[in-house]
Amino acid sequence: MTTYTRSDFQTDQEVRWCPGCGDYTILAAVQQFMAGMGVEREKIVFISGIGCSSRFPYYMNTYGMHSIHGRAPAIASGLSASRPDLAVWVVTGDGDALSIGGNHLIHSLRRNMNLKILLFNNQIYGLTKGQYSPTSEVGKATKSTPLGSIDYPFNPTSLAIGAEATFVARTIDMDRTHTQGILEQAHAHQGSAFIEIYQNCNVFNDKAFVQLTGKEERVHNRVDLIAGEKIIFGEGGSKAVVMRNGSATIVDRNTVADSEIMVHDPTKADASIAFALSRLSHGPYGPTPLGVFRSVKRPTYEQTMMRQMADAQAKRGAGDLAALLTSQGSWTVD
Amino acid sequence: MTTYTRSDFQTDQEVRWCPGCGDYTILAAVQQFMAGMGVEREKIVFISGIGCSSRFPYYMNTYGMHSIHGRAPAIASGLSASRPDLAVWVVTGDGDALSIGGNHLIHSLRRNMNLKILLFNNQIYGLTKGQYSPTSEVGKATKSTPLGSIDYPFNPTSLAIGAEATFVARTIDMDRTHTQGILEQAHAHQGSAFIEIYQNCNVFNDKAFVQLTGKEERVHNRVDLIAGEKIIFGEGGSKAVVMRNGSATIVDRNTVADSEIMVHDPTKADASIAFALSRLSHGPYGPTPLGVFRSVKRPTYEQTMMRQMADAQAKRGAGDLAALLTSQGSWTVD
Amino acid sequence: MTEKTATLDAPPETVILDSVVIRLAGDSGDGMQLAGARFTDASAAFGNDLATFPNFPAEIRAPAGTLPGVSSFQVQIADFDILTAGDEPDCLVAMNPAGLKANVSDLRQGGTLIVNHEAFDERNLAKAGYEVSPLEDGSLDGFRMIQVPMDTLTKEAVKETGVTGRDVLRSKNFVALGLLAWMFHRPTEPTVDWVNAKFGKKPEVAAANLAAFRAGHTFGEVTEATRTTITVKPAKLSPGTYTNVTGNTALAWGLIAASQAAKLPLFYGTYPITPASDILHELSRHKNFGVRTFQAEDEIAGVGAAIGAAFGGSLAATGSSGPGIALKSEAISLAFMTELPLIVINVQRGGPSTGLPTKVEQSDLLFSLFGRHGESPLPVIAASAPSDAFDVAIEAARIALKYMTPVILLSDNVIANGTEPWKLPNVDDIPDISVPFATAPNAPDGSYLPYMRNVETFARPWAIPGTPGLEHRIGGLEKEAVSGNVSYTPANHQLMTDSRAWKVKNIENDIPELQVAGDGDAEILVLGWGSTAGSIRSAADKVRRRDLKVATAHLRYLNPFPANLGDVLRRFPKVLVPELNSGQLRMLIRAEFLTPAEGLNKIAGQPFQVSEIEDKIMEMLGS
Amino acid sequence: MTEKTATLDAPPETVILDSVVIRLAGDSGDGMQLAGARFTDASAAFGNDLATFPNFPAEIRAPAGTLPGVSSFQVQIADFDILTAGDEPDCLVAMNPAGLKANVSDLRQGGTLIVNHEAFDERNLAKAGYEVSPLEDGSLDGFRMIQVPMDTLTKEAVKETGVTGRDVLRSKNFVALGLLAWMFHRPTEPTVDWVNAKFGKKPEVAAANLAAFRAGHTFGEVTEATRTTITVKPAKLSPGTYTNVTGNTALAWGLIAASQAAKLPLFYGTYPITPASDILHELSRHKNFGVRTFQAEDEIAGVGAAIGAAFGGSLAATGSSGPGIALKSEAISLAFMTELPLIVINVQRGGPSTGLPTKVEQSDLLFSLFGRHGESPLPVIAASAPSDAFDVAIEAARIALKYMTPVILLSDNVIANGTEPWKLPNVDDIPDISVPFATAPNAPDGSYLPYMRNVETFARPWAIPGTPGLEHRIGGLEKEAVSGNVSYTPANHQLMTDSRAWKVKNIENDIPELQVAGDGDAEILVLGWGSTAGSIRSAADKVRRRDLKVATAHLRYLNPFPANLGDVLRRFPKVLVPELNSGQLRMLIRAEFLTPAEGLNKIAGQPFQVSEIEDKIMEMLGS
Ligand SMILES: Cc1ncc(C[n+]2csc(CCOP(=O)(O)OP(=O)(O)O)c2C)c(N)n1
Ligand SMILES: Cc1ncc(C[n+]2csc(CCOP(=O)(O)OP(=O)(O)O)c2C)c(N)n1
Ligand code: SF4
Ligand code: SF4
Ligand SMILES: [Mg+2]
Ligand SMILES: [Mg+2]
Repeated sequence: MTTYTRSDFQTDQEVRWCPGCGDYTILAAVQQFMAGMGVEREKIVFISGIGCSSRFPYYMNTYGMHSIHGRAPAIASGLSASRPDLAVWVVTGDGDALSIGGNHLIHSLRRNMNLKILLFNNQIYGLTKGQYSPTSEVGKATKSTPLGSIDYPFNPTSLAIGAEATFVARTIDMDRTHTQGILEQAHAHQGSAFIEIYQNCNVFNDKAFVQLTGKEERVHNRVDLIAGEKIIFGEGGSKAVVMRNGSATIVDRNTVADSEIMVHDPTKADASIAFALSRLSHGPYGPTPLGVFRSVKRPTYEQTMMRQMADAQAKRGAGDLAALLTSQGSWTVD
Repeated sequence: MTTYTRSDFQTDQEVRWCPGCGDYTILAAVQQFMAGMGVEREKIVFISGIGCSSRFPYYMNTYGMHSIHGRAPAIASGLSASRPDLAVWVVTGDGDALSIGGNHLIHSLRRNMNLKILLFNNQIYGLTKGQYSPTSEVGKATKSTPLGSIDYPFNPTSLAIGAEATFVARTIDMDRTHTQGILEQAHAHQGSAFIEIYQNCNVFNDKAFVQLTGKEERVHNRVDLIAGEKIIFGEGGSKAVVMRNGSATIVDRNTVADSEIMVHDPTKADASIAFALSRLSHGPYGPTPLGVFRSVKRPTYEQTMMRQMADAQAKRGAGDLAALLTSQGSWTVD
Repeated sequence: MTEKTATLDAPPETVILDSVVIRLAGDSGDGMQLAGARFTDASAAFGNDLATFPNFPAEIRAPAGTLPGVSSFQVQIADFDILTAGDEPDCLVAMNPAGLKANVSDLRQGGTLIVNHEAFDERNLAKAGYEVSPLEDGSLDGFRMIQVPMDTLTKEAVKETGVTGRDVLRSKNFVALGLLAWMFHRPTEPTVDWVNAKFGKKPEVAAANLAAFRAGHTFGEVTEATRTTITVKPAKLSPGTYTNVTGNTALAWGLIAASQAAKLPLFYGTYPITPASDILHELSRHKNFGVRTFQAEDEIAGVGAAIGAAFGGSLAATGSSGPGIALKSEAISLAFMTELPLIVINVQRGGPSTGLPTKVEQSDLLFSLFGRHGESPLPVIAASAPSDAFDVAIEAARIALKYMTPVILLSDNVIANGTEPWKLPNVDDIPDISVPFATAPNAPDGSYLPYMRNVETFARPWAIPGTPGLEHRIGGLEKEAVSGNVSYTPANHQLMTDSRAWKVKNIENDIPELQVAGDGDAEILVLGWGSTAGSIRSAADKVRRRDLKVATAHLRYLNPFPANLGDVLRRFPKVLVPELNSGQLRMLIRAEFLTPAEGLNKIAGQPFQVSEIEDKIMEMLGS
Repeated sequence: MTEKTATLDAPPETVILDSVVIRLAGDSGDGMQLAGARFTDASAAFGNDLATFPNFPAEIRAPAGTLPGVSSFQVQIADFDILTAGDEPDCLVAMNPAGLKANVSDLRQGGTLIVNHEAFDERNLAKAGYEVSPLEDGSLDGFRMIQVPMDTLTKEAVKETGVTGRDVLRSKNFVALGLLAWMFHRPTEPTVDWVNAKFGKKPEVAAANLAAFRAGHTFGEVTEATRTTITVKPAKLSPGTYTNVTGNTALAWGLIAASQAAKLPLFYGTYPITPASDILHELSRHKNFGVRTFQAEDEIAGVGAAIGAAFGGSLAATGSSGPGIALKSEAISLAFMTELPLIVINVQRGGPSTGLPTKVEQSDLLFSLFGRHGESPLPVIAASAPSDAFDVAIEAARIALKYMTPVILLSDNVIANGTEPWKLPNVDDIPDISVPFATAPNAPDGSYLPYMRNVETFARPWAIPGTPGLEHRIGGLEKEAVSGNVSYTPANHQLMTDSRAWKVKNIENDIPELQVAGDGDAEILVLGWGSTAGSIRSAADKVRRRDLKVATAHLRYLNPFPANLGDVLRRFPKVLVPELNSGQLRMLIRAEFLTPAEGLNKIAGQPFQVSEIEDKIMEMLGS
């Protein structure tokens, strides 16, 4: 196995994002992570759609395709199904993945395709210069909604869980260490890994995530989900999450017994718990969880397909074309 | 208001479903319900996609469109947004709504378009003669999966809840009374109502719902969700549903205190509870809830749009074309 | 077979014909397709040449007994080389009033009409829209009618087999089949063998079907009206092994053969749609050939997955029909821009919109050529008959791989579901169409240039993930020549546009010249493409039999055209282009060669009758 | 303005020209589009005729200072009726090395070059790929160079305004604008007024911009090199009220006007895409006109929603560019089959695939005509200039409503973002295009027949939900004539196919004849469509100024063609068709009229230079 440094994953293409864009930090985190991922560079493929975020493959010195708007999960599915030896990563935006590409996303999740899906959520269409997206908050004034958006937004983690995803996580551009930790777990996961990455678009939607990045704000709002640990946050750990009547509920820590506080376990088979956690916030407003919501085992599409092919070969032998042509009966003319 | 009977909603078109198809019963239930719905026939529109189920509009003596595969929610959204005075109903199948049309479905739900969406789930592609669908169980042998399907299926109610639906219910073709009750609640609901209707395709997927329709089986497996009532089912009410650590859990009723048994409340703001109930089964296997999972209030897309239009008119007056043309500045040549 | 007749008083009379057209018509539930297929197989085994035309009811289940529910199957058997399933049936089997009503107008005057008169009850007559029974009002007097009590015969026959209730009458089609076997001297073994093999696991069903078959046969033997039988001698087919194949099956097999010839695994990304679904069904059965089928969430994902597989080094294909191909348009454009090999199969059906899903049309030719935004010329090739779909699939793969381009392969509903005897190729003769992957850097500085074209074919190299040192990125934005980097430079865009166009146009030098059949000095050339081949050839043959001259040529390659097409067109004073569309090929040759071609156009969901083309030729010949 | 110069020693020299072409080029962040638009407005107010051509960097943000990040704006001002933004600039403003490098090759020999020399530091030079500064290596000797210390001037100027830090240099473009105002005698009031209005809520920004503007102006006054100024007299425009409008805005307004003229609410269902998004942006601002905009989840939903709205009785439109139109294809076919009125706007950009999103191309013409499966002819009309988009939008609506059909409206990137002075129509003169809804049964038996066609137009009636007694169902399956029930009958399919085709073809009788401009007895006709109108007319004018004869004609209607097109073509021995594609219109007229037309084709993402067309005409004239 070749040893890599981050620069092995950089390309000669000038990075074309606005100065200050959150995409830069994510790129750095991914490159850094890949250097230590333990997969040969030529075995890695990045497939993206269209959007600022989707320029990503051009900057990764791996195989890559900057495809068309919304279709990256479909293209990646075909690649991964036919080449299960590869590490296939998808980079997409909130418009690309959730608007035009929503269907491909949810289907790749339910199939448990072995794709690592990085959704750069900046709550805006960056590339087309600032229309609202399916994650923009109600009332948002944008180029296409001068009087404010009237669409209720998706909660991407809820949607993914509702679509039978086996791995669902959230991280944020500004915290590279956190991002790398999540990437690592996603890579280790067998099957689709859905990662929502909050990403600041400083040109069209600046400070959208300030509640999680602002020095003051983040203390109160960042809820770290850490497997095996109690879900506690806030100044001096003053807040806690408990499960009450099926709702994940925020309480003052000192109002509940320690044993009542939820211990985070993303591996629970029942998706209800991860779903409940995903409802703690609807967008980056108020206390908002970061980390892995759900991580469960289910056979991947690729594995099952390979097994079926192996079974077929075992039972019927390698395909014999001449035999196939006469398999529906034949007759001979002399 | 005209008074109607069921036959007022029948058309002169011969109904073209296979004898014994579950679609017949659903048609009868809908016609019966509409006769008493209290909406003038000409104000009702049925929009469908393509599939056996999507023939539905031809048999309803209302306005209707048998459109193209998967697009009914989109077409209906445009109709309803531009004509909020109409009662717009969507009829779709598990392939139509969840395969090709999955994206339009989830977007119409999050927007809370005022559409009543009837998803005839027969867990198969009927019209194209029997390929597996996104609700077919893993391992199902069909024309396109001779060795068994390898796609993990959606749970349509989970998906809808994850997509921010405000009204989510499930019913079954064989129980017309139940179906009519659900239709009634859907009609009363402001906004999108998503109704999964288990529908038997006796030609390509017969007895798929036998656990809920078989005389023996249904006793054990049909879990009725009734608002305000404890969730109890099974022979002599021997089973109950309790909420434990965020999971809806089935227990022997005699092992729990009555107070522990979940009282069904579909109006809870937090979607987690409805989601947890949706996880009780993954398809019609074992104990499976029927009824309304979720029913909450949120402004509809149409209402907000109308308000914005009224506001704009109030502020700026009715549009003045001549003024518009000079609104970016003008000069005069004499 | 003849020994059976020995038990009867008078020996049956046998008429020998050179060809016969038979049509079976009944309810979709009556098993007409099955009966037709069995008759066909028996005829093939007997040695006739033949061609079939199944005509399904539209996608939707129609109520039993109604006109929209009618399903029919037509077969022509002949002792010579025939090309179509024939125009007018000589013999029509009508299982019920609706089947009769929908088909009797096609039966030739004096033809034989076999009816299950027991199905002509009031209810069925009403469903078919008959006020009085046509069996009684004299309207069928012009035909030789044979009334067969098929219900009774069936019930009697299956009594002892253990089949009961509703299932009893399911064997009715075998009564009809047995009768036909008698009337047309068909061997019975193929049917018996088939039934035993097919229903091996349900012996009572096998027994019932065979009993019904025998009952029909016996009915023929003992009935006066059918004492006169007809036979068609075996055709002088060229020696070899034959099978009977539908176009969809042949196409699927062609893809498998291409995958072997290309030494690449086959990936088929698709979404079910009539009439293309059977390609998926067939391919999904052959996982042991290394075939991967991916039933995607929609057509866009189907082609998207195929593009991903192509990027990964598979022989990738996607298939659909009109509405689905429309959805794939944007992604095909991506495959064109990224210059990846991809086979796009369009099994044409009646359009526009959902149209007539089970009917035939050739109306997607211009759509194949121009159905994408921007300048995106693609090779387009079309199958002309069921068995031809096998060869065309291999040819599509060859072009796609050699030129690194998507290729559009046109079939249609007649090819897809029609059958013909196919002389099997020797699989060892299928040429190697493999192309090498790039494995090493192609730039002096040791880097990899994904758009450094092959100087001869203009194909770019194909470096697949997993190859160390050739990591590169492709995409839908305009690419800089050679480097493949994104480029918006005006001159580069012009160069790349021209290069892509040249690459496709140049394929004309790598395909066979167009062959002219018939009279080289004729006044008129009939030019066709696709499934009309048989009708056109047959029509020309008929014209020639009148001692008139006519030439025909059939285009497999619609883009680019064969290099000699212009010359061929100029050799004939008149050019007729019969098409099942409004004149799409005609428009192309008018535009390219300024040839004042005339059209014969039909958009009725049905193939040409041979006579329609014949009449038009005669008209143009002024005869 | 002249009074200011009185303070200087020598009066400035003023050269009077009939036209001048000016281009501003800099980084995307440098505000070139804004400065260009202000210069344009001032020139319009001054009374010049003018035309503009903005050239954006591609969709992606490029790093500051690099070539891909260059944004430019070209304007031609003239004292006569001009039609294009001009070929070569007479004056180029380069804000940085990249802006210079990307544009200087276009500057005419001897032209004026204004550079912000302070931006020519090592870093910026390197980013632009210069090894030595072009300001020093003599490479710019052929131009009249004026070096302006824009950074310093800006910093000085805004010192007192309260703007600080990064924001200071944002006013740099106003320095350039001020200098140009001086050099070309532009009135200053329009700019001052605009700044005050625009930045009313940020007075410090307004003050900074005005200070910078004045600083640039003053620099011009006091600098020797700019003592010679240039003026272009007002043009003799026909009397009326004018505004300056982009094609996208004019199109949006045209839709609003059409909605008023049709007495129907406007519904626009769409998904953002360059360069069509601005139509959505503009329409979304006018809810008080009863306009509903629906930003859908994708293009399919956008057109789907529009179809739903059309069914409900709105004037429905959908808009996109190539990739999005491709996605809409299947649904457009549904609108065609259901015969609903729908306007489909395609603002063409460089293709294929994602292509060159901010560049121009006319490569979607054949795609518009044939980009759907099945036989589905649609009316296609194209705008020829920014202001023409207004009229074309109304015309598209008229045809869609009168004939109950989708209509494809073609615009392109040059029209969409280019501007020209537009003499405003009197809104009361816009004709009524309303059509009555069906309100009563149209069958003798009191039922409603949704496919009972109007005998003149072949339009079917439009009964909208809410109308009692007219309940009916439509859909994508083939429809029975008159009743609209599903039908698979062969004869009906032929009839309906023919009826749909006839309906569209018959529109030729309801549109103006094609007008020929120039010399009716010329040897050559130049035939165009779309945004090339200006270049073609200008080229023809130049040819005629050489005392040679040439005629031009420009097609607004691409399907059906004007009824006299064949006659027009036959009147000229030679026909030239210049297109920004590979010859798509040319192919159509060759096919339809067998006219051996020649093409002039450019696919470089850029509009024609007038000289390119002129040269080709000259070549064909043998001159
Ligand atoms: C078929 C198609 N439709 C629309 C577009 C225009 N488009 C490009 S990117 C984009 C949205 C980008 O938003 P997002 O995915 O959130 O990415 P971001 O730029 O914010 O990173 C749109 C609408 C396109 N390129 N192709
Ligand atoms: C664009 C397009 N793709 C595919 C089809 C073919 N098709 C028609 S219906 C259908 C699926 C039907 O399944 P479902 O929605 O579950 O309806 P059902 O027939 O089971 O009621 C398919 C694949 C089509 N008509 N159009
Ligand atoms: S527009 Fe926003 S998302 Fe796009 S590159 Fe700029 S800052 Fe980043
Ligand atoms: S195929 Fe199945 S779903 Fe379709 S009509 Fe027949 S029974 Fe009903
Ligand atoms: Mg975004
Ligand atoms: Mg179904």
